[in-house]
Amino acid sequence: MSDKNAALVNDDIAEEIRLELYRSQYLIRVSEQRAYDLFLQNLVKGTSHLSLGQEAIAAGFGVAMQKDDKSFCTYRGHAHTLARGASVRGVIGELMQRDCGLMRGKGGSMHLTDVDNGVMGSYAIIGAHLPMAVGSAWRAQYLGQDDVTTVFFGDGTTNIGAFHEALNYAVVFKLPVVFVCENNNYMEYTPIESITAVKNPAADRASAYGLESIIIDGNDADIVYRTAQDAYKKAREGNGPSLIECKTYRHSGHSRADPGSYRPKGEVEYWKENNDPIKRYKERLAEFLIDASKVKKIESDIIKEVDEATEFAKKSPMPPESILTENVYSDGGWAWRN
Amino acid sequence: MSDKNAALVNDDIAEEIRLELYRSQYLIRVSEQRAYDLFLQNLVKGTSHLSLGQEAIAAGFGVAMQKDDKSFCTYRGHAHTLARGASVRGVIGELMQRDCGLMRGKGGSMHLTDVDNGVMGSYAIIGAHLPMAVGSAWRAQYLGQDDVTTVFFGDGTTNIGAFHEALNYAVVFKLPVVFVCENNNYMEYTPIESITAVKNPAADRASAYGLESIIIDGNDADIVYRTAQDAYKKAREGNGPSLIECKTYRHSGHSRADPGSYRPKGEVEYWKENNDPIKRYKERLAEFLIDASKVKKIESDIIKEVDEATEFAKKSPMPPESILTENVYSDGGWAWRN
Amino acid sequence: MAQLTYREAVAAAIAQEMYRDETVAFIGEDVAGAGGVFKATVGLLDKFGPKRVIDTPISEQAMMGAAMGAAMTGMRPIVEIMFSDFLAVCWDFVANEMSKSHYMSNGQLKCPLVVRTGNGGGSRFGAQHSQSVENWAMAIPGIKVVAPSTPADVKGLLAASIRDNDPVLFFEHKSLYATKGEVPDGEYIDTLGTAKVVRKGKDATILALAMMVPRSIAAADKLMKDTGIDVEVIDVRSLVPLDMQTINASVKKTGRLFTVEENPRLCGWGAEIASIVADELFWSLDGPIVRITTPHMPLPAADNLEDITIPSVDRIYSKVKQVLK
Amino acid sequence: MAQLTYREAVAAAIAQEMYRDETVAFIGEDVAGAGGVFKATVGLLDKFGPKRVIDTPISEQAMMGAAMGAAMTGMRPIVEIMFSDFLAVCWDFVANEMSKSHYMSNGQLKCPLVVRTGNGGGSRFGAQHSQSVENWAMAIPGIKVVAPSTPADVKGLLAASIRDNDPVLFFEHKSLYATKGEVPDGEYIDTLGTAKVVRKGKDATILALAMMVPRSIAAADKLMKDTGIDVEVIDVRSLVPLDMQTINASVKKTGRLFTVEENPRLCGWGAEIASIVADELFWSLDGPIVRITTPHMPLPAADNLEDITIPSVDRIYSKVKQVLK
Ligand SMILES: Cc1ncc(C[n+]2csc(CCOP(=O)(O)OP(=O)(O)O)c2C)c(N)n1
Ligand SMILES: Cc1ncc(C[n+]2csc(CCOP(=O)(O)OP(=O)(O)O)c2C)c(N)n1
Ligand SMILES: [Mg+2]
Ligand SMILES: [Mg+2]
Repeated sequence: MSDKNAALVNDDIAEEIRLELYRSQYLIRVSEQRAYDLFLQNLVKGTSHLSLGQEAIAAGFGVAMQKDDKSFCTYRGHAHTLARGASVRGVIGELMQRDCGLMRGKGGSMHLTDVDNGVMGSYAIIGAHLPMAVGSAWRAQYLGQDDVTTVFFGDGTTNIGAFHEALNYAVVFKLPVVFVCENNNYMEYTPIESITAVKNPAADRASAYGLESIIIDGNDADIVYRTAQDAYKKAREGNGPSLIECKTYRHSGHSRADPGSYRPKGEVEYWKENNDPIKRYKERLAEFLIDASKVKKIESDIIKEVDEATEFAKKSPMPPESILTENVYSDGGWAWRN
Repeated sequence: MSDKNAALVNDDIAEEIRLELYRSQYLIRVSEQRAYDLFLQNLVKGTSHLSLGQEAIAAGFGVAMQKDDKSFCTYRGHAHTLARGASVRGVIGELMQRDCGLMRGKGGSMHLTDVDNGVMGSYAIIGAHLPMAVGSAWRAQYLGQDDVTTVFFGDGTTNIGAFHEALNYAVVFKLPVVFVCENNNYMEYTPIESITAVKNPAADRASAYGLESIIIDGNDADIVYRTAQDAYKKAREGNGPSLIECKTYRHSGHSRADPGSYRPKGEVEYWKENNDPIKRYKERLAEFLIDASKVKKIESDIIKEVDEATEFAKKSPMPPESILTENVYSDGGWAWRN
Repeated sequence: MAQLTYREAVAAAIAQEMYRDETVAFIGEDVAGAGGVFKATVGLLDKFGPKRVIDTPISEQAMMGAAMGAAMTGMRPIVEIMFSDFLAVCWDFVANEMSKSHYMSNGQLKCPLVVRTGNGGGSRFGAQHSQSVENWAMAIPGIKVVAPSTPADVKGLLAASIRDNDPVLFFEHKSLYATKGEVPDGEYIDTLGTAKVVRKGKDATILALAMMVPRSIAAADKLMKDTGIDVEVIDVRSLVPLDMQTINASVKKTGRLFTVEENPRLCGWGAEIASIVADELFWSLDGPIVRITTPHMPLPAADNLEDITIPSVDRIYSKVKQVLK
Repeated sequence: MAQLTYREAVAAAIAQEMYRDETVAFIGEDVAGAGGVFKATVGLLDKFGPKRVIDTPISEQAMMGAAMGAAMTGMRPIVEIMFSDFLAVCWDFVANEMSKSHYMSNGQLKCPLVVRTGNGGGSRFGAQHSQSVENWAMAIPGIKVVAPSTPADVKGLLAASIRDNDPVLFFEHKSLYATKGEVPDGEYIDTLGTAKVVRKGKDATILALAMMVPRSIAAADKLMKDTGIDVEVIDVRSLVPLDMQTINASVKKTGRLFTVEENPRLCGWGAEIASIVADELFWSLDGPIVRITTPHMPLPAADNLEDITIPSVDRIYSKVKQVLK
């Protein structure tokens, strides 16, 4: 943090960080909207789960991470993958299941992986990646490496057994892992409060693992960023895991197939109007008197980048049949017999 | 509760209930000691997990239950099965895998089942029976039956995913089920505090399900009985589940194979000397001026019953080969093809 | 007879049984208010109310255990596991609990319940949402395993599964939900453990299940048209109980057997049946039994790759033609 | 060469690899302080300390996930699942995660880890602690599956599994832990995917795994002595990769094949191999392939019942004799 910015009006976030938080959110927003458009053109096959409305969380944590930190995502993981610096071509290409995709179309939209950028995969069976993140953190502790592992998951995920096992295990061994619950109020189509014993599905359970109960406004990128920094500091200092519940809302349906009609009338509109993380953050930038032309430039650069990536992906061929049988086993092939 | 006893010195437990609590504890003690002797004679095959030292819990809940209540046990379930009124012959016979056993030797010591007495099975994969108990309670609620389901499990079981899922589910649907954690300080050979994020593995997690945190002295049958009554009343009145952590200690090893040498020197002796539930309860009976001859009679009747059951089981043949293939499917047979 | 889709037949069977028997109740994730992610249970909540049609948390172990505990004590629950891949998170309840409690208790406990689940590929959902895992289930003694291919079979076999006194794993194929077919009106119950000859033929027998059935019929029709090879196609329908009489009778007649399996190759149901037929009809076979399967690998997401991974009409056609040349 | 028990060979292999490679660490329930419930890892805590030999909570999903996450990021963890029956509570990690992440990520992620587990019957532990589930594992693409029958194979194959870059499920047979055998001194590594002819013969081939190997050898010796029938016995050792060359070469020579499987009958590894051999050696077989298996049922607890359920020396002997009469 630069001295200049530390002194800023009751605030300690540097301008360049602020711009980076905006850039990241805006990139996610434009990419997800593009993904949505590509569905409509039937260019995204299979399913797809967007983070529209939840951008501040991926961005806040992403910006707070160090390059060598690790992250584990869900099927709703485009945002977190982009936030780590994955190429837009790679992400959009994978959604379109093209050869230029991050996994050359073999994984698809639910399994985005970009190991070079610390994205250790996206997982589509609820809960499974929480223990994996615990394992990554164990490795850091064991090998004396100072990276921290972050795992993102939804409110609905707090009711599955693996959540409980992962939290307990992480605390018992004091591992450098940060559990981030994105509470968007819905588990698919079912309101989370109707199937959860407590009001705050993650935070109200923190005490069951001896952890502090942390609830934040997940639509304020500054708050997310600061909270992330605190958790990473704690983890890097050897003080173990954190569990953070971020309140947010998704603008689109649960997945491609979902029009979202189970939501009360006006709910989506309310959130879009009054609590859109991007709108809010753009106002924040103005409040801190950040040069509007810088913001404009970020936006136009991103639109250009996403446009270019889209065109590139559209021209990219489908994956060649030759890769079908590659990488079943680590020898590169698929032979199970001689 | 009789009026006479309700008036007794600051206490509300009737003499006949007290005697029943003693009888049940004593029956478990003698039967488990007998099981141990039968191991040594190599007449109990396979494995076996004794409840020596933990008798007050099975007895306290067992006496508080109604005849049509249901219970689900673990592999350490001889005590809970006897406490529901299962025949001693049936239990000892099953440990010896004889034809007179509760399941004619097909299940063995870890799976005692006595549906006629409400014992809906004993389960040996940690945690699995908690959701089953939830299901039994759902059935009571659904069909408008007023029985309550009790599920017994150990401290170690609180760290497995099924525990978490079962508790949340039971609370969400407000089901008449009572979760009883017998905290005997050890998960097999590992001290529970070394692998658990909180001090009281069940009670410190109650709040994660919006439940009251309840910890009791599990070696005081009166306290267990009273707590059970409260929980059953709550459940029967439609006010949902309870989670009760009973502090206790097992005198023997974890299982047949275990000499228990991982325990600090003197620990077992300490508990046997100073906190044996049977000793304590016998003193309690004296304190309440209950006729010693009645107690003597209970003891001698039980010894006789267990002796007879042992002799009966010893003479019982091994199960006939003809039953091997019975009851794989509900048509009574094992045919998977025509 | 009404024309119903495969997905409508699911709801029809459940409704038929819920009207008949008040101990039947249905639980699952997003199954009530939303009618299921595959819309196979739309309308049930309206018909039977929230007491009998219940949205659950994401807690597959709790759901399976709840179904089991209820079944043991007097209900006939149906539980939906949204994608069959998720059976892995509650496999203990299938492999160790509901399949064994009847036996371990020497018949004291019964588990009359149905686990419905969306199975199979073709939707470009990738490796964790596309598997065919009916062979996992077949390997577990004590359960029954059913996988229908038509709307009529869905209705009749699902009704029979609900009435059955054993736990039944009922595999619905995701890629068949939109298909249509005639379904008998009124109360309709089929019989578990019966295979069906769905195309008569004399030169070879094809065994298929679920989505592989229409593909095998199409391949057989094309073989007839192009080459005159006349293939009998059997829809196995139920892996446990297994109708070996129908299968053996056909192979005895044709002398040649092909299995068409969507599961990855190793330890598929086709291996089991091939090992039985190769033993019992050793002297009747005119050539080796040929298994046409998904290779032993995870499923890729990309459509062009998925299409060459799962047995297609073309692959079935070409393989049979090449073998019987 | 030293005489070691099967259980000592487990500890020896782990120690050998932990000395060599500091990224190898070992987790499990009661494995450190107590040396495991089967005492197969006694001494490791003393040798390598609590950082590398770790007692875990009863959290099989967390353990498997932890192993996987560590493996992906640079370690070579070994995780013990106490009884193989308990794989069902963490099956998702086997079936959907560690087996697929390499493929789904197009090779970006690797999971070099070993899951050791106590498998098999004979201990009168009943239906939930006695199963042979190697066939569950064989049905999952993307993992390797090993099941040794001798102390030497335990050491060599476990070391090879730890060095392997794929996830390996390593099935140790509970009833073999106390058996003794010669084990090569010093560093010893065997090769996955290699079957072994453990008894030469010319009249028929028996394939066996784990506890079924000594039983098959004993049956073969008795057959030779009583009847002059000369049976070749092959210890399959590794189901994935599968050494079909050794198997096919033997069957080509003998013309007859028996499989001896401890898993319940349906979809066992024997069905898979039988389906391969019946296809590839159709014209070399002199008679049907015979599978000798545990029937398709849960295991009973009583010793007299368990003994007639799992294939015994007598049953193998009688069946082979009757078939080859
Ligand atoms: C074990 C398992 N059960 C069910 C599903 C189906 N499913 C996919 S996403 C989802 C809802 C998850 O809700 P939440 O955790 O709140 O995440 P969100 O989608 O809201 O980001 C469900 C039930 C699954 N993928 N895995
Ligand atoms: C899923 C599973 N993991 C491990 C085991 C092995 N095991 C049997 S008993 C036990 C310890 C259980 O401890 P606790 O819950 O405290 O019960 P206690 O034996 O003390 O009564 C373990 C780990 C098992 N049976 N199931
Ligand atoms: Mg959500
Ligand atoms: Mg304990």
